[in-house]
Amino acid sequence: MNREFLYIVLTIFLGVASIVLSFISIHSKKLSLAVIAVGVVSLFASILFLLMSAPDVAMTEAAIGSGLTTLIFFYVLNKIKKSDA
Amino acid sequence: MVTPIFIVATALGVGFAIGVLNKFGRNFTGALVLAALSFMTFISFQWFYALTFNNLSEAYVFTGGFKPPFAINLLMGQYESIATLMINLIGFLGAVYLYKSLKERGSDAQVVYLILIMALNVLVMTRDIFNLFVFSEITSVAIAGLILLEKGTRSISAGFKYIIATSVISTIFLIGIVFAYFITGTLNIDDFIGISLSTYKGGTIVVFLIMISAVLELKPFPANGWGIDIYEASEAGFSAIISAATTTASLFVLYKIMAFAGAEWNYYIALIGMITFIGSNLLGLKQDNTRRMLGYSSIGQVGLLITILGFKDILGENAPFIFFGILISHYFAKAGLFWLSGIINASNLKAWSIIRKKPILLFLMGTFIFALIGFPPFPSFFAKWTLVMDLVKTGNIVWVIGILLGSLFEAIYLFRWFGYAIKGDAEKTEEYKIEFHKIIPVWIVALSLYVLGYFIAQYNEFTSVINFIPLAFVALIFAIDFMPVLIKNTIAIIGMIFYFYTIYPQLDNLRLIFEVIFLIGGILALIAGYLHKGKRIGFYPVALLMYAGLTGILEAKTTLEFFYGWELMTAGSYFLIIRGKRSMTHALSYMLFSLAGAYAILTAFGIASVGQSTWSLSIINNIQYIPLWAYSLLIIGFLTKTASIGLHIWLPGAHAEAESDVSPMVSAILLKAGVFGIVLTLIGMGAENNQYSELVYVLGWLGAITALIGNLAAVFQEDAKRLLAYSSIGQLGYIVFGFAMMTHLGWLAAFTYTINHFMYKSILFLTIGAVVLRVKTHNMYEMGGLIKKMPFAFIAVLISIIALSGVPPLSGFAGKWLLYNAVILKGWYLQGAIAFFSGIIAFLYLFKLISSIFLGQLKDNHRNVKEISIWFIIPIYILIVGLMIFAAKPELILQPLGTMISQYFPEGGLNWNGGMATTSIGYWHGTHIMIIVGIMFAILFSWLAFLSRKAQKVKQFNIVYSGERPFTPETTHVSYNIFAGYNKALGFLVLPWITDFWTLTTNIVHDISGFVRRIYSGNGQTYLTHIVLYVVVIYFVFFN
Amino acid sequence: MNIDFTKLFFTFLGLMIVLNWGLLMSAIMRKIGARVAGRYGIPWFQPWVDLIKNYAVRSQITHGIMFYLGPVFRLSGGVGLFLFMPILFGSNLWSNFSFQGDLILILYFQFFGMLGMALGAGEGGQPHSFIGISRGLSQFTTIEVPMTLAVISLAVQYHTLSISEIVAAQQGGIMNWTMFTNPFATAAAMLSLLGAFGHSPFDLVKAPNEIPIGPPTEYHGTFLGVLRTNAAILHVVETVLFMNLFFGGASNWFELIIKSFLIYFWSVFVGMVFPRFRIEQSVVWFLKVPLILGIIAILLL
Amino acid sequence: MLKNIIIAVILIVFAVLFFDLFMLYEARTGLTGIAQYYAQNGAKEVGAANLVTSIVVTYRGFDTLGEVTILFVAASIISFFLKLKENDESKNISSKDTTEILVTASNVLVPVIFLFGIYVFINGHLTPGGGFQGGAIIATGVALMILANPNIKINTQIIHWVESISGVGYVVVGIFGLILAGGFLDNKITGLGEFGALFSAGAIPIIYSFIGLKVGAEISNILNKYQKSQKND
Amino acid sequence: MINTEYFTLGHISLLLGFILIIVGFWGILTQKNIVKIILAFSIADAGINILIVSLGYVIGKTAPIIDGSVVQKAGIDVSDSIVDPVPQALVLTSIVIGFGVTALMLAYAMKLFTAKKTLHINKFNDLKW
Repeated sequence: MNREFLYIVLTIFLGVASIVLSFISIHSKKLSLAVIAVGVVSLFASILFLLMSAPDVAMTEAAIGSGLTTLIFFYVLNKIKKSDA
Repeated sequence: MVTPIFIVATALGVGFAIGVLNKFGRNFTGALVLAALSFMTFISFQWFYALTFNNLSEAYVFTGGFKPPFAINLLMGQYESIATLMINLIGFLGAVYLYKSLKERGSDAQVVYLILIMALNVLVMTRDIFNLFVFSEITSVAIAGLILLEKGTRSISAGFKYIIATSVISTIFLIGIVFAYFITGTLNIDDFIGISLSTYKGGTIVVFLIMISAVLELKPFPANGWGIDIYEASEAGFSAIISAATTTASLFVLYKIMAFAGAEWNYYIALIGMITFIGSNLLGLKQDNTRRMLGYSSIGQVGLLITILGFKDILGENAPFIFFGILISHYFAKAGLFWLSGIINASNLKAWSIIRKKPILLFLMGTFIFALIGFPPFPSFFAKWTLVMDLVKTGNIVWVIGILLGSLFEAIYLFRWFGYAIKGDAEKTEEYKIEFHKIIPVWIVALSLYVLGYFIAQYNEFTSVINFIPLAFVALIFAIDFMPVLIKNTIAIIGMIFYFYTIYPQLDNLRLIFEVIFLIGGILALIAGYLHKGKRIGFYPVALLMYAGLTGILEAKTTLEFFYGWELMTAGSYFLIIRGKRSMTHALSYMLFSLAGAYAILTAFGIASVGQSTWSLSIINNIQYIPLWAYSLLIIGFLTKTASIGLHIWLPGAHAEAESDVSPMVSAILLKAGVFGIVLTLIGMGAENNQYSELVYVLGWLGAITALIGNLAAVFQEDAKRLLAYSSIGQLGYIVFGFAMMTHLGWLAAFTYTINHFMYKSILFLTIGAVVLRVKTHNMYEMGGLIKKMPFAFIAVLISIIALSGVPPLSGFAGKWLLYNAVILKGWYLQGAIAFFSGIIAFLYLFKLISSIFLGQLKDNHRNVKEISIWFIIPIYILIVGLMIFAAKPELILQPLGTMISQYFPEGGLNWNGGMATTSIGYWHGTHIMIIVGIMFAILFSWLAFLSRKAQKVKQFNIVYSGERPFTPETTHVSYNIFAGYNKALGFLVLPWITDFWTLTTNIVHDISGFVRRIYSGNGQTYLTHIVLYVVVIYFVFFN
Repeated sequence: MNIDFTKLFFTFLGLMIVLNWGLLMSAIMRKIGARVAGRYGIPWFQPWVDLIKNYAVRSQITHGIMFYLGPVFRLSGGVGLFLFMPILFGSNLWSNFSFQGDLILILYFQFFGMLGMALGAGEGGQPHSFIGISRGLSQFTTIEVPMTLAVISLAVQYHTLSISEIVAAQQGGIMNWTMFTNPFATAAAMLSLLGAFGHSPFDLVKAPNEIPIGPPTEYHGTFLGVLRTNAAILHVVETVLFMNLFFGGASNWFELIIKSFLIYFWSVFVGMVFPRFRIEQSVVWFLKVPLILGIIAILLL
Repeated sequence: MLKNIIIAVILIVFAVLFFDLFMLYEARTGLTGIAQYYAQNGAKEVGAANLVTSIVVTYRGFDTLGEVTILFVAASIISFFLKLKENDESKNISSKDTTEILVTASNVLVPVIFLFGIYVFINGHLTPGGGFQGGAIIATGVALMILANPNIKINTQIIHWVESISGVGYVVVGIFGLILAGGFLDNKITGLGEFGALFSAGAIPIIYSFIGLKVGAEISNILNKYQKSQKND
Repeated sequence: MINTEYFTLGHISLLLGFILIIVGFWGILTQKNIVKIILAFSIADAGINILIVSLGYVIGKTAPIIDGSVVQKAGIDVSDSIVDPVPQALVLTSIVIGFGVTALMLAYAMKLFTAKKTLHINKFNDLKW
């Protein structure tokens, strides 16, 4: 129960942080900030997966969701920025 | 048997391998893709054949080596085999069509295409809901990619809208799936069916989520802006794939989901489909972009199919037939149309007139459009028939009305488009070339439609009775269409004579009368066709198609055969009418009124079949369910063909603009089909002891008013053929009036009118048509004095107008005399007086016709015209002989007619005493009157001739008044607006308020369409909002 | 049909009587008209003089065969009406060929002459003929409507379309005349008769007081003679028709002459009182008063 | 602004729908349905310690095939979508030189990352991770390579070969399953082997290797295209 | 006090999943920048993944891996000790699919940008009505 309670507290923390981050991502003017925020949300999600005994999912989410996806976003941002310049 | 998993394995194996094989060049990979697709087609065909003809039972395919639900399994059953065959076949044909586009984009595009087709197959076959999700994602991604086969920004933005929309939908779908797993512990569809998911706790909402996303994938109106865009923006060949293959797969998905959704969904599914069908087709009305219009049409058709799915329990064992009948027609036809749109490459509907340069393309286009609307002999005809019959039988008439309304909307824009193609102004002379690999698939789908139409007619006993001999003859004539007129005309005439000879012993007297009018009249009208030089491409097949339909109506033993013939006749006559010079809009309105009428008839047949065990045409004699409505619908349906007032606006233009020898076909002959229908209906209503006296009373008034307005409108025409056309309306009014009286004499009068009208209107249209060919104008005030140049034509017109006006001693008087006796005996005095009044009005236009054309001063530019062509004179004078025989010996025709009518009205006939006919109030001796008048006329003529034997013949300009003849424009000619005073007095009666009414109706519908389609703002985000809103609305509708 | 020469003779005789009575009647009417207008007027034999003069004109022209046939049609119409009309009640010899057709035949046979005349005049190529015809036809259509209503009313009242039987039904006293048994029908028909005769106010067709326009404009000489012959016959036959239908018919020539004169006088009388209508006015007028009377006649059945 | 309010209203209503779903949930205390079956028989039937792997590769192997296909399709589309003009290859990316640290780190790290990726998918049936994770890790290595040296010419041909061969291999193994064992993608074409050993669980290591290579190649492909698109101005 | 019945890890993460989906949808429907819309899709994706995993969570159970040290031989029934492996398998698929779709959307975004030099979604309405 203790471990469970700890997990719950951690989850609430991660959850609140995720929600805040996702709002930041949606409403921020700066695109790169928004992308990073989403990447962090994804990372938090993968931590959450670990808490929920899903190591496979956690690995995948970390590698693909928060890693590669963010990378591609940056490619696009980079491209846009270059065109703007 | 090759297991269906090889469909997947082949596609993926080839697809993955192409990554290395692409160094052999794009032609190699292209060929590989084609080979893979043909192998996939082969697999599904093999299953289809085995399941359908060898009674093989359905087969499950297990993956992973475990039984479901623990592993994913696929099912190859009867329906799956059909669906996958359809998908793979169109995939193959589409790959052929898209060969160059795909090649240009490289092996990647070829692979994506192949995988798309594979994924659609899996969508059909899989029995695992999450697997369904995975492969629908593949489909979405592949489609989003292949939209880019078309270059330009439009396709990119369409693709983006598509992918974000499908992502939202799949999000909802995924939520539904995981919750389904959560509450049931399984992902297998068969398990869901077994445990009836919707009865689980929380099952309804889970089913809702899954269902709504399956529905959204089908692009329901109005949450479908993203779906329409891809039709418009992608390469035509790919739009064809979306419309044909993707649709098939998505519908199948819906079908699978409905299996476990529970019956309470059926109604909502049907409703969603119906809204989509009507809404989409309504919006199609305003389109002038071809692809987008086809997109609306596709979505509309899908809506109809969704409705059918919703009704699958109600339709019972006929449901698969209906569903696949409509689906297959849509599938082939829409693919063909999209492909054509890629070949023609005219984005605006009006620009489609360039298709005329290649008439064979026009044939293909016509095939597809007629198949879409549901004309025979295409599968959709039988499917729609069965659908309407079954829906009516199960008491869902409201739905039938919705279906028919939507179909009508669809017909409006499709036929408008077709009209532009046939008759639009060809201002652009842009060249286009037909690539071989593009036209081959179009041909294949077009021919498949015909072949399927033939086979599907053999589907069960009630459809297999259809007589295909006339159609085969039409096909023959079509095949020899490259030959000169001389040969085709002769073959056509011989064929019709022969057919008449074989068919007439089988017909009863009633039908024999009409058969004579249809076929003998047709032959006479065809004789005039010898005038034409060259090939006259396209005329003979359609003319014979109309005759095939007409004779089909007469031979019909069942309601289905009747309707089959009716639709053939409509199709043939539509083509005949649109051949005229400025016939585009008239042909369209003809088609629409005909279709609306046909739908009314269809519904009525449906109502009639309620509670009957047979399809025999005699069921209309004993309608058990809401008979008054059924009879009213039948009569309205037939009145569209007889062009009764209110439903007549198509006629004047259609008849006036038709070719010279076509006008008699569509006027003197075609209109009689409506008359035949009315006769059948009235017989059905029970002739002698008719319980629907209100209905026939209304019909009587309608006939009388039609006669009045038709004749009055004819008076004010300046166009000779238009005048005759209005005159036909009036004459048909008499006929309807006569039949409506429901007495022996009334019917006798009506039949007399029918026969007479056939004769004199044929003569008039042939003669005036021939004159028009000579003088090159329809306007009467531009003619005059032609009596000197065309005495034969003048005599023909003189005799027929005397007959038409009913002046004794010619045959028209017989009709009048019978009609007034009937009116007085029936007691319809006021209607009778109106009919009489219109009869006198006929003098005005008849005088105008003959005097403006033949009398008065000859025009300068007509100094050198010749007598009308001998090929017109022959049929005209044959008809005149007939007319004179009728006049001199009326009993020859009236007595057999009386005998026939006695079957229905034993009482109140004519008494014959030699040539003297008597009723209880009047008497008439046609022969004697003829003799007396003839002798008297001869005496007086010789007397005058004797007195003025030395009379000197002078030119017409040598008149007492002056030799002065100032140059004047034609509109100051005395024949122009000759009845101006009359117009001032009574013209208000013929103000075009009926036309205005229909125009207003059309405008309102179009305005609604224009208004509603503004929801498609083009903004992808708005479309997403529509989707979410749609989900929310359906949620609340469904759960409250 | 067995040719009954006695009957043929009587028919011809009747035709001659009718022709002469028609000529005389028109002379009388013109005389009366002149006196009312304060003029002296023509001598009573003037119509005969005109007729002989017309027939005797030597130089004649024609515009073509239909031009020729026009008057023939016209006269055939008049004579035909006479042939199909029973002239005297109760007399087989004076009933002409009325047993070959009934009232509807009569109604429709009126058109025979009109149509032919219209065509003949049309071929004359004279614009004024055209105008006259168009006016005549326009007016004629509406004249016939109240007439038809009246006829239907009669046919229903007497349950026959045979003129002889209608006359027979009116025998036995003046109160049996249709005029009293069916006054609305009579009124409607009598009003339409005004138009049929084409006297003022319905004489725009021929417009006789101005330059000679109207259907016969181009006709002269023999042709005009034929037309005038027809006019004389037609006037009498039409009055006889009305006499038969509404005023009890006639059983002898004297009665016929009195009754037809009175009926004819009615139209002349109205003509002297009212000015001429334009064509649309007359069309509308006929569709108002007489039509309403006719409808009442039918509704009262 | 009005539009946003409307959207907010719609989403609030949508949230009501979600709330209904939420109320369906009750905390689970055990396995039900097919999960229970897998838990009971998965090890025995498939021979893999990692149950997720046995589900992904065998029980729901067909899904996984589809999943690989999606990546493949996406990569293909992106590759013909972001296609360069052919003669544009020579043009260098005008980006700043990358730091020395990054270059060195990449030189050291990339082989390690690759090895780790391979380890992850080969051991997919025993430990957490598998083809997707391994593939993603390999792709990360590729990404690192690209980042370290933006002008590096990744040998696309190799990527294509790897992708193709692993893809075809995957399908072929699947067909072997159909022929030799119980169905398409059945892993029991070889013996199940000793439970818990590296070479156990039938064809799972083989399949997962193919998947890993394929996913790695596909993702690398996508990244490569994006990288190339940077210079396509 | 908090009702413990609703205060489990599963409930909370499920709620989080739903909230993230709604937030994602909010972004999808209101943001005008196409990259932002795609980001919002990523958020919604993350939400769904969390949601799926939490549906498979069983309180206090371990990952669905049969540990060689604990379990000596194959064929043992571990249904009492692990969380549900099926949602995890599904989520793997979902993540990969999400990645593919996101990559494709971003490719679209780049193309759209090159076409019109803007990423404002309202500018891409050349197909309408």
